[in-house]
Amino acid sequence: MGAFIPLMIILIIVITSYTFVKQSNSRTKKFIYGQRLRWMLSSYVIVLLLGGVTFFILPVQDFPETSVVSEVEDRVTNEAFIDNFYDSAFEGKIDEVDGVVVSKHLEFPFEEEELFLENVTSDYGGIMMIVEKKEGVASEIIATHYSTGLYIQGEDFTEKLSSTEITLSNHTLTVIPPEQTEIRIADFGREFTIAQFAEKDGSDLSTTASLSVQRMGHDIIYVIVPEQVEVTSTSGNIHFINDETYVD
Amino acid sequence: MIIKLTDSKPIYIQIAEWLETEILSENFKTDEKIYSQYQLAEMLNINPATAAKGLNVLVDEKILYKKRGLGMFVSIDAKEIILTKRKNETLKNMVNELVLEAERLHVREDELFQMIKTTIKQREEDV
Amino acid sequence: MNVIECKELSKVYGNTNAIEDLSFTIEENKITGLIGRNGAGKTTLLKILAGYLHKSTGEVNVLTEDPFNSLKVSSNMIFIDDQMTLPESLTLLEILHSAKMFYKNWDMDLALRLFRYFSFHDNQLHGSLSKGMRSTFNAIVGLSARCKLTILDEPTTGMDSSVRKDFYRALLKEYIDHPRTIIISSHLLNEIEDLLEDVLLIKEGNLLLHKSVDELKEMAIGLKGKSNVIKEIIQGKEVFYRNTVGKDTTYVAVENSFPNELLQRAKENGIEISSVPTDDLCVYLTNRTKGGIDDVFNRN
Amino acid sequence: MYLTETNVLETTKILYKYKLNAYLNALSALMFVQILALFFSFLGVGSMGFGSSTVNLQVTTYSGSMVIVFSLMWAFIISITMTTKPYRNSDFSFVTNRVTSHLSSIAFLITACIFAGVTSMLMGLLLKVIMYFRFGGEIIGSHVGVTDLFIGISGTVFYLILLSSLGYFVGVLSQLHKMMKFILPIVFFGLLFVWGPNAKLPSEIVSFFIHESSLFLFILKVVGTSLLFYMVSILISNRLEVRQ
Repeated sequence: MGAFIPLMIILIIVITSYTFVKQSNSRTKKFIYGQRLRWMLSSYVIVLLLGGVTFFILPVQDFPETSVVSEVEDRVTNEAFIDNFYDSAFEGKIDEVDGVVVSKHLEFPFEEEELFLENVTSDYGGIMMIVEKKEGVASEIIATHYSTGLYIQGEDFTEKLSSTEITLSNHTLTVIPPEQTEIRIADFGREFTIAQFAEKDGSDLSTTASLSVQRMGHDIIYVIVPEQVEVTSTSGNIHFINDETYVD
Repeated sequence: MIIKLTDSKPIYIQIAEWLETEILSENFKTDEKIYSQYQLAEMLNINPATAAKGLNVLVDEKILYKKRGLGMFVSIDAKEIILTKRKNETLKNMVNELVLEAERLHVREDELFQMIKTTIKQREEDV
Repeated sequence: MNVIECKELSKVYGNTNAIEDLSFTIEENKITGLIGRNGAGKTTLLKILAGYLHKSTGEVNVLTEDPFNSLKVSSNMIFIDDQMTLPESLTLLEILHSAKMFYKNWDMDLALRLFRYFSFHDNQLHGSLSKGMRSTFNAIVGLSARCKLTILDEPTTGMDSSVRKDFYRALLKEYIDHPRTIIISSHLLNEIEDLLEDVLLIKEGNLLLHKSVDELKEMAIGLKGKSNVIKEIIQGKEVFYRNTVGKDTTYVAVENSFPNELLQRAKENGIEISSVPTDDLCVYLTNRTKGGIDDVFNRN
Repeated sequence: MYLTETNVLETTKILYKYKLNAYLNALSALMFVQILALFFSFLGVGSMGFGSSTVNLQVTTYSGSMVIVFSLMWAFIISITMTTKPYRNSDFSFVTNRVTSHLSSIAFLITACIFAGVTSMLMGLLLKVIMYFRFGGEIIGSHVGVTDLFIGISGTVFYLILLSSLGYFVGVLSQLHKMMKFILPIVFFGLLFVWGPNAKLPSEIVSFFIHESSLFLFILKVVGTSLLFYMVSILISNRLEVRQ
């Protein structure tokens, strides 16, 4: 089916071009001619010119550019960062990572001896939880939502992300992942006739921008619980550090 | 239209005859300028060359004379020439026809004369 | 000066000869009628003269040049017929203004007066005109262009008789005021006969005659009478048409080269003498057989 | 009537002026095609998606490229149309010979291509303005400066001229003989078939133009090629009859 669409388009163009300009001796009715035609074309040009002027007035010239950083270089640094994000988390040193985003930080007073963890998964999957039993923490549970944030083309879109819902009731800590955030972004591509001759990156005829999406959507819920509290759970995707007693 | 262009006679002859009649009825007097070929063409809706031919017939018969660059004019003897010509040709032809027709209808000579005399008398009485 | 000179001009389409060995010249400032039946090659001839079509063999000169691809011929010639293609998106008024750019002798005043007289509207489109109106409009363009050579190919197609009369009158007046060489083609002579100076009669691509209208009028004579008498008189003469009416009466259209006395005698022998209308003569000349349609039904 | 004098240049100028008026509807076809392309461009010329459990990111690329491609097709078709009988006959209703008819048509086509080049680039900007308001400024992409715009316009105009000269050539070829209308597509598709999808020649021809990153050299290539197409068109049709 998809293959027919270009054919259809070509057909449409052929037919319209032809019907507009066809000449014949037969008696035909024309609606657009003479003064009316000239008016129509002039208004068309005026609308286009206004569009052009508006374009240069709009602050669109400040948007982050695609292909500023080379894609490969970009991906390497990106992957290194994400690896570091997880590695540090498992080592309990996540707060030492540069550039990590704290989306939510909650402290719950907790006097109980048992804690039940519930990690809810949404349609799009769940969030990784890391639980650390810490000495010297008494009567409170600290839950922090760390994320890598959202950087597209170096621009910070973190604000767009909604945070995880974390609640403590009785002795159950519930983590509910947020509704998946829909982000729609327009990428203004250069027309191929500019791309081919512009100095920046030569003959690039691809229609899709070489877009670098950095540090997107990596989240960890880091939970610190007092050492003496016994933690149980039936949910998956929960990791413990400093706790050998935990049983699934 | 003064001239019946559907007549089978060539148009230039019809024009010449019409101009002769005009001269005879003194619509054009001696030394008066007659219509140019273009005036005639316009008036009669005919090709100017045809009109010129009609005028030239009259020039050849010395009814009209040309003045270079000015046009054609009625000559002094115009009327006389026309009258003579008509007598000699037209009337003669008509008489010819009359006699022929009379023969076909078996009209005798004295009968024919009688008819002519009667016609002349009637016209005189009318006048 | 000769505006048009053709020498043994032929045009072949595939296996058929549209025009064969035509030789004639047309002098400056004459109105010539090109007469012939449908398919006689009139349009082909005119289009060769206009430089639209190639000749196959022979020679053709218009304004002393081969008209094909000649800018000189094109700028001094206008070809009008009902097939004239004009841009669909131009209004009639715009077309007149366009034509003005092309023709240096163009008379806009005349064009507009005729335009109004024939009640055209400024914003009408050429494509929306009826056949007759279209012919009228094309004719206006043809007259107003005041070209040295004006070719009108069946210009009155679709016009009603009053418009036709007006057009012929306009043509004549324009010609008197601004003489030029005009060729009008038609399959009928009677309507345009008075307008013409010369007649060019063609039949099946061949030239039958090229004479002045007056010569054409005097070319033939009609004789009607007893068949045997007629037969005797016309011996050795070219007979254009022969028709037997009733038991023993024959009508012939025959070449007019009788001495006056002979005609006189014929009259005395009961032969009716008449002139042959040019229109009829053309029909006789262009008929495929001497007897015309009757021959088709004549199985003896 | 006296004889008038004229020459090729003067007649071409008059015919050119005449065609600008008479064939203005070619531009209304362009307008229609470009507006159609604008609507297609609303869908984006490319898009990519990223998803994780928390984010669904859709990046849609918008550019006037489709408007340009549509305009290129228009240029091709219009140029073919200009060589067809009614158009040639229309010239011959007034003063012309074959050379002036061709030259004025070509001049008209080049003018139309310039118009199409400018409008299709402006249409690209208009598209972006519309998208700006639709996306509330959440935009990434490549900057288009005034210089870029002029580069783009020149590039587009010459691409259009290239396509138009090709169309003109194809049109003239198909006018040579009735059979050409059948022969040309057969030859074209036949060659495609014989060459196969990985043939070198066609892709080399295409890359001769699309991989030329210097605008100056590109313009030289296009001017050379279209001159060739136009000249051959004039030469082979100089003996063609009109109004048959």
